[in-house]
Amino acid sequence: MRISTLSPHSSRDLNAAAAPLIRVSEVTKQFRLDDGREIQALRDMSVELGQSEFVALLGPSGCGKSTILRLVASLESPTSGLVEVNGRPPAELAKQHRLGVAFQDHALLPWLDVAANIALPFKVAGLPVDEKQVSELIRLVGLAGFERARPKQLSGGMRQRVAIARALILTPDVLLLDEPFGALDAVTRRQMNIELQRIWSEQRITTLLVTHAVDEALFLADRIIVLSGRPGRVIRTLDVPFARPRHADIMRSEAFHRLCDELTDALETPVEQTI
Amino acid sequence: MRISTLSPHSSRDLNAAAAPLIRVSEVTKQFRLDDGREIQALRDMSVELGQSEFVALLGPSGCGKSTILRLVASLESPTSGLVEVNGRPPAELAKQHRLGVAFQDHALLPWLDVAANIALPFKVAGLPVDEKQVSELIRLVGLAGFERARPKQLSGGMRQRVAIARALILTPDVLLLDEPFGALDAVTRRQMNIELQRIWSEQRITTLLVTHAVDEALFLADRIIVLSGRPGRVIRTLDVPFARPRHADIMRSEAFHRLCDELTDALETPVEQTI
Amino acid sequence: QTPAKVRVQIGWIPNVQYAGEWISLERNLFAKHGVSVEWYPGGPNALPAPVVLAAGKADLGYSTWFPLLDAVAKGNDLVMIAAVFPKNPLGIISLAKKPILKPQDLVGAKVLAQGPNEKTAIDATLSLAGLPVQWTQVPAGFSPEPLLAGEGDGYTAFGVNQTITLEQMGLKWGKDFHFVSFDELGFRTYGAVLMTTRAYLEQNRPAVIGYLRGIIQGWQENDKDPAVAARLATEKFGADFGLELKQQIRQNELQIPLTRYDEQGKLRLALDREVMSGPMYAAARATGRTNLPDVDKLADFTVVPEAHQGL
Amino acid sequence: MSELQPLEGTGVRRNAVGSLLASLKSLWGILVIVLLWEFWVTASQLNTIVMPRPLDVVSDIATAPGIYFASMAQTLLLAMAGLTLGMFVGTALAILTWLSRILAGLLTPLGLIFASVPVVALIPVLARIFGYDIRTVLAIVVIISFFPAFVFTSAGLRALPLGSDDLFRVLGASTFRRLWFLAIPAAVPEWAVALRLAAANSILAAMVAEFLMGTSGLGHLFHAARADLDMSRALGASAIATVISVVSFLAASGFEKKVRQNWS
Amino acid sequence: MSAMPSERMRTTLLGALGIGIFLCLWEVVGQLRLLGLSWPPLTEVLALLSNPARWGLFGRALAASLEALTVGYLIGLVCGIIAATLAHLTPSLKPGLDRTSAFIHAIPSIALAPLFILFLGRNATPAALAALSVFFVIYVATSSGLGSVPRPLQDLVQVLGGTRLTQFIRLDLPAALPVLASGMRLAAPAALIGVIVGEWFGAPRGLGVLVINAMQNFQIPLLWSAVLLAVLVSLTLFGLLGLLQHYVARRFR
Ligand SMILES: Nc1ncnc2c1ncn2[C@@H]1O[C@H](COP(=O)(O)OP(=O)(O)OP(=O)(O)O)[C@@H](O)[C@H]1O
Ligand SMILES: Nc1ncnc2c1ncn2[C@@H]1O[C@H](COP(=O)(O)OP(=O)(O)OP(=O)(O)O)[C@@H](O)[C@H]1O
Ligand SMILES: [Mg+2]
Ligand SMILES: [Mg+2]
Repeated sequence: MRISTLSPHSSRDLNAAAAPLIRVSEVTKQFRLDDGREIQALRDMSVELGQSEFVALLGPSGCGKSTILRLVASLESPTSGLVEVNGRPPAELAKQHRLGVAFQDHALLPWLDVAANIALPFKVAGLPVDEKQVSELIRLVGLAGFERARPKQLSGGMRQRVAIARALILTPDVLLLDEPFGALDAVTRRQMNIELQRIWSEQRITTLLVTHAVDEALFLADRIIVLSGRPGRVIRTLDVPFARPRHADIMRSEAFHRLCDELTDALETPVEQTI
Repeated sequence: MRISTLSPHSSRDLNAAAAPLIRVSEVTKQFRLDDGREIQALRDMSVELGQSEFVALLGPSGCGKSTILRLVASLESPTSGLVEVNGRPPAELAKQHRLGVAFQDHALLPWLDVAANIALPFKVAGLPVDEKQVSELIRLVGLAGFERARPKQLSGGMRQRVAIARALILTPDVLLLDEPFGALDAVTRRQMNIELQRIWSEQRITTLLVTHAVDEALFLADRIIVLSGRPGRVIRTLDVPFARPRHADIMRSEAFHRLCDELTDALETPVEQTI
Repeated sequence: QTPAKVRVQIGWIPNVQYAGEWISLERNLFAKHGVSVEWYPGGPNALPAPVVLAAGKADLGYSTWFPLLDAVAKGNDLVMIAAVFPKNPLGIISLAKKPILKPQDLVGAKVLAQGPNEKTAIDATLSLAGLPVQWTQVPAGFSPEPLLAGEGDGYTAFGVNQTITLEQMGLKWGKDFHFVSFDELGFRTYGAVLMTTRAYLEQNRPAVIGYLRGIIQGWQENDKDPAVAARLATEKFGADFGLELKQQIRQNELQIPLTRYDEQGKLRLALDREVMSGPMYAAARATGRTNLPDVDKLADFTVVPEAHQGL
Repeated sequence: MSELQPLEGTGVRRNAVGSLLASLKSLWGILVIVLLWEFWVTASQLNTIVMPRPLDVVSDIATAPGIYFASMAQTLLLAMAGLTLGMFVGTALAILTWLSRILAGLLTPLGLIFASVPVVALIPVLARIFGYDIRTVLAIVVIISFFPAFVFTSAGLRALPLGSDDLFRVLGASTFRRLWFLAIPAAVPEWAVALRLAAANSILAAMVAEFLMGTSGLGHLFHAARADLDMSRALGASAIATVISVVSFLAASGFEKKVRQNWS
Repeated sequence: MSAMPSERMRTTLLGALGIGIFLCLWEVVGQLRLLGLSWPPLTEVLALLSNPARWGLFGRALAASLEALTVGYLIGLVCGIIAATLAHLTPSLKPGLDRTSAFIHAIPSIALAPLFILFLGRNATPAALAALSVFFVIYVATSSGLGSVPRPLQDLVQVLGGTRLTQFIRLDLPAALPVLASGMRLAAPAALIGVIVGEWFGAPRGLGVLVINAMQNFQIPLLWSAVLLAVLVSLTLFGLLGLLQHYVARRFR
């Protein structure tokens, strides 16, 4: 199923770690507000992800990061331009249950408890629930003991961790993570980063991660894309030079700090901000 | 209205920058899950905030930080122990419209647009809406042009900024902020920090801030309280030594980095984590 | 002198059944006799006149005769003063292949009957005839179809209504179908009994007399041309009830003989003490009503003759 | 009404008084209505053929419990059967229209027609189709119950928790699984509202239908008693219908409350 | 979920097709007398309805029923909202009001109608029964809507120091509007049923009067015409209120 064709015309083949699995090309996305005004969320945006590549998106609030993820997840369609996964419309990926997504707003089902929320993708895919894997993931995100708790009985960070576990449960082919660790304290976040790194190294899931933490992006990603303020455009692309597997220690290295500063500077480019 | 009595028996008077305005003393809070199990969110927790003091709460996910805020906001009542504001039950503060709160989940009214959501506290207090102040705050949180947009048309970070503006609009006596900048990128977050600092310096609102960012806590707070994992207890209290007004430059200082590391170490104390 | 106002609760919808009223109203006959009439429609589920009288919401009222007996038994001081239909049009329709013409024909029959009143009538008819009360009730509505479909041998109906439906369907009376009234089967009742409270009658006798004179003249006029009252009912007084002129004319034709007390057709509206105390009381007893008042207490036999005298 | 509050505070001490007052707290409205009734009948000296007193009605029920019970059992049974069937058909139709655009297009307007038909106007027609007996009564109750089930379930199937629709799309949920794991659970609270409305109405609809054509049941008891001007019995039948209707309404309310707690 | 114009068109077409099939079936069943004389062909009913000689009759009946419907609906709506609001704002009254409204609703209309005829009058009875049905539906819908505010939003207004009244105006009411709109929609047929039953018990005119008398006199086309008119009235109201419901749901959810 994972055949991907290498496009000879792509200008980004060099950046891609492998043949592009996900292609967002020349996409513009406009939204209309109630008062009739158009918001341009993305303008001529192009991003490509190769097979098994881990790409992080950085950018100011409201620049269209979530919109890119939603385009790849086929939850939005572009106003103009093309989104493809494996040369096919992105909706097919979802239909084959090969997509794992953690939304910015968690989207837990209020009537299911933690274990059932995490097991939901199995049920939706019509697969038998792998109870062992569910409890393994619950342990991994530090929610052991809360299997029977319902979303409203969890803290903000705990809910987010349920959403992460749910995104991982089916070992998807493509993983889309929208600020998955935003509500976590630094320590828990670090643990989660390390776990995600481990899982990724084992399964090499093609991953698109939206994050606000530069160090997180550097620690996890193969490539980092920095977006401008709205309308979002790519203003900087960085191939992360650290070899894998990466140990948490690299975060203390000189090179790491230098790249951190570099990206932070890139993010601080004055923002256009038109509606 | 701001008479506060100094309790001679309080053991924390020395820490408090002024007479305790908010007193959480020996509070234990238990929740019951559906399966009948008890969760102890807080155990024998005591916190005091003096008049015009800015206190930051740090602690692992699920340790009870939001619960403390909800107790002070009189949204929960303690299983045992006492919560007082100005020597009176905390509900009175809310009744007098002297409380500003930004919740972790934003809690925007879906049927109101940005401007109306921010103006809501005026309406609830039965005051005429100060349109100038509303648009001033919209500008301050970087949402100019989105006055008429409704919450579902905003990005995650934009929603959070609406919630912050709403918490500030009435220039309250007490401000409770639950990870108000969690969904913001580093740059926007820094801007917001600086703005909050400025507002606080002008109005000296007694503030309790929950955050996961150690640097944010150090930059903003007079005092930082570090909590243990669940059940939450105070494991470390730090009086922040930086003079006010603080400039963003202090974040690059040696002392700042040292305190940062110190707090991070404190946070990394192994966690008990019983349910 | 202003005419006395009389409030009348009629017992059914305002159709040609009240031909006397309509003609009298149309030709101002009531006014001539010093009364002004305000009437209220009845209908399938409307309150029976005794209840409306008991509540003081009308002065005169028409109903069948059993509700009057029941109301009196429950302590209402009501008086019966006239009967528009000395012969009750309620009866049984049957088809030629198995006609029901005498009480014996009812034994073991399947009869399509609408409600509790019809059931009581058949039970009482059989017991009055000294026959075993053996028959089957088949619940039915107001369509003759089940009868035609053979779901029952007989169908309780009004001789002035459902018979017309059958005629309109092309069936011939006496050939394709038969009708026999309960009166003919021995179960005697009056139809459209006029009643009032004793107190009203005592205090407003002239008004009651005036009203009676009005309808007597109205009914007399009706004899001349059945179409007049039918047209009045369809187009004026019952215009909101969707009546059909042809049907109303036919109904009027059929009902006129029933308003006559004898073959000469003279003594309209008058009550007959002998009939009441005899067969009608027997019929009432057969329905299980035991505690019957004295006839002279129940009815005032002097009002109608007094009305006739002045004409 | 306002004097009930202070009383309540003092009454808590003694258990019996306390529970009496607790039930007063929810029953005062009914009590007021019954007292007004009694007072009004006494004051205006109405004859029993117009309006009996509450006590007449109660004593009539007490003297002929057998008749009442038989009628009640019949009506209750019919109402329950009709309710079950109607809720089932309404829910099924709502689900069908959710499942298929084509069916939705074809069936929604028809569902709306049926839902908006003043059913009582159809009684004569239905009676012809189903016969003058309990089958028509059953059909009426089915249609009456169908209505809220269809309307509320349709709405509930679309009232999804924030973001959950997106979630199911990225999980690649088949239509059937989206229905089973998302839409149906999400519709349960609204479905419970439908049940609440329909439960109360089913008894009343059965009663009206029996009144017009039945040969048994509370509606018929009412009809027959009214024909005999026996208003105590007629109102007795109504009172029984009222009580079972209220009880089924309250039972359904309890169910809805429970559902709401567990569903948010 | 955005409905494209073409998609909306398709739904409309399908809907028209569905209704068309239904009407054809009606005609066929009627023509072939599959359900007997009581089910006339559609064309026969339409012929009666379009007969100008009958327009006066139908017009007066329609006007009477519509007037009773409007009056009853508005009274029931206002009373229902007021009662639900009262119950919501004064929790000590709520259990009592809940029971009372359930109780009033549970009194069979066939028992109430005769009393109303006597003591409210023949003209007011249909409206009164309609008001009762509407009251109940609106009461249930409004109280369940008022209680449907998500917890976080309640918390918000509480910490802003909102009184019960502000919470009601700013939060409960807007949140209740979608459910209230569903209730209003549901109440339209309920109101019409109230009117028709009310008219059965001796009203001077109205669609219900036509229905019951046509039934008694076996005037089948007339019966169906009256039923059809009633359905049209109900469907129109249902449709219009459906638009309202749609708008409110989009605006307040
Ligand atoms: N449904 C919508 N209707 C109208 N505008 C929308 C809609 N969704 C997003 N937008 C607009 O598109 C822009 C980009 O939104 P998006 O959610 O992609 O931002 P983001 O980069 O994820 O921001 P954040 O970091 O704050 O989550 C924003 O200006 C937002 O207002
Ligand atoms: N309503 C509730 N019912 C049951 N348990 C609850 C409830 N609210 C909170 N808890 C539990 O109380 C504990 C503390 O929750 P709280 O929301 O205060 O954490 P927190 O410190 O804010 O965490 P985070 O940083 O993840 O937001 C958690 O274990 C949570 O499961
Ligand atoms: Mg986003
Ligand atoms: Mg929290």
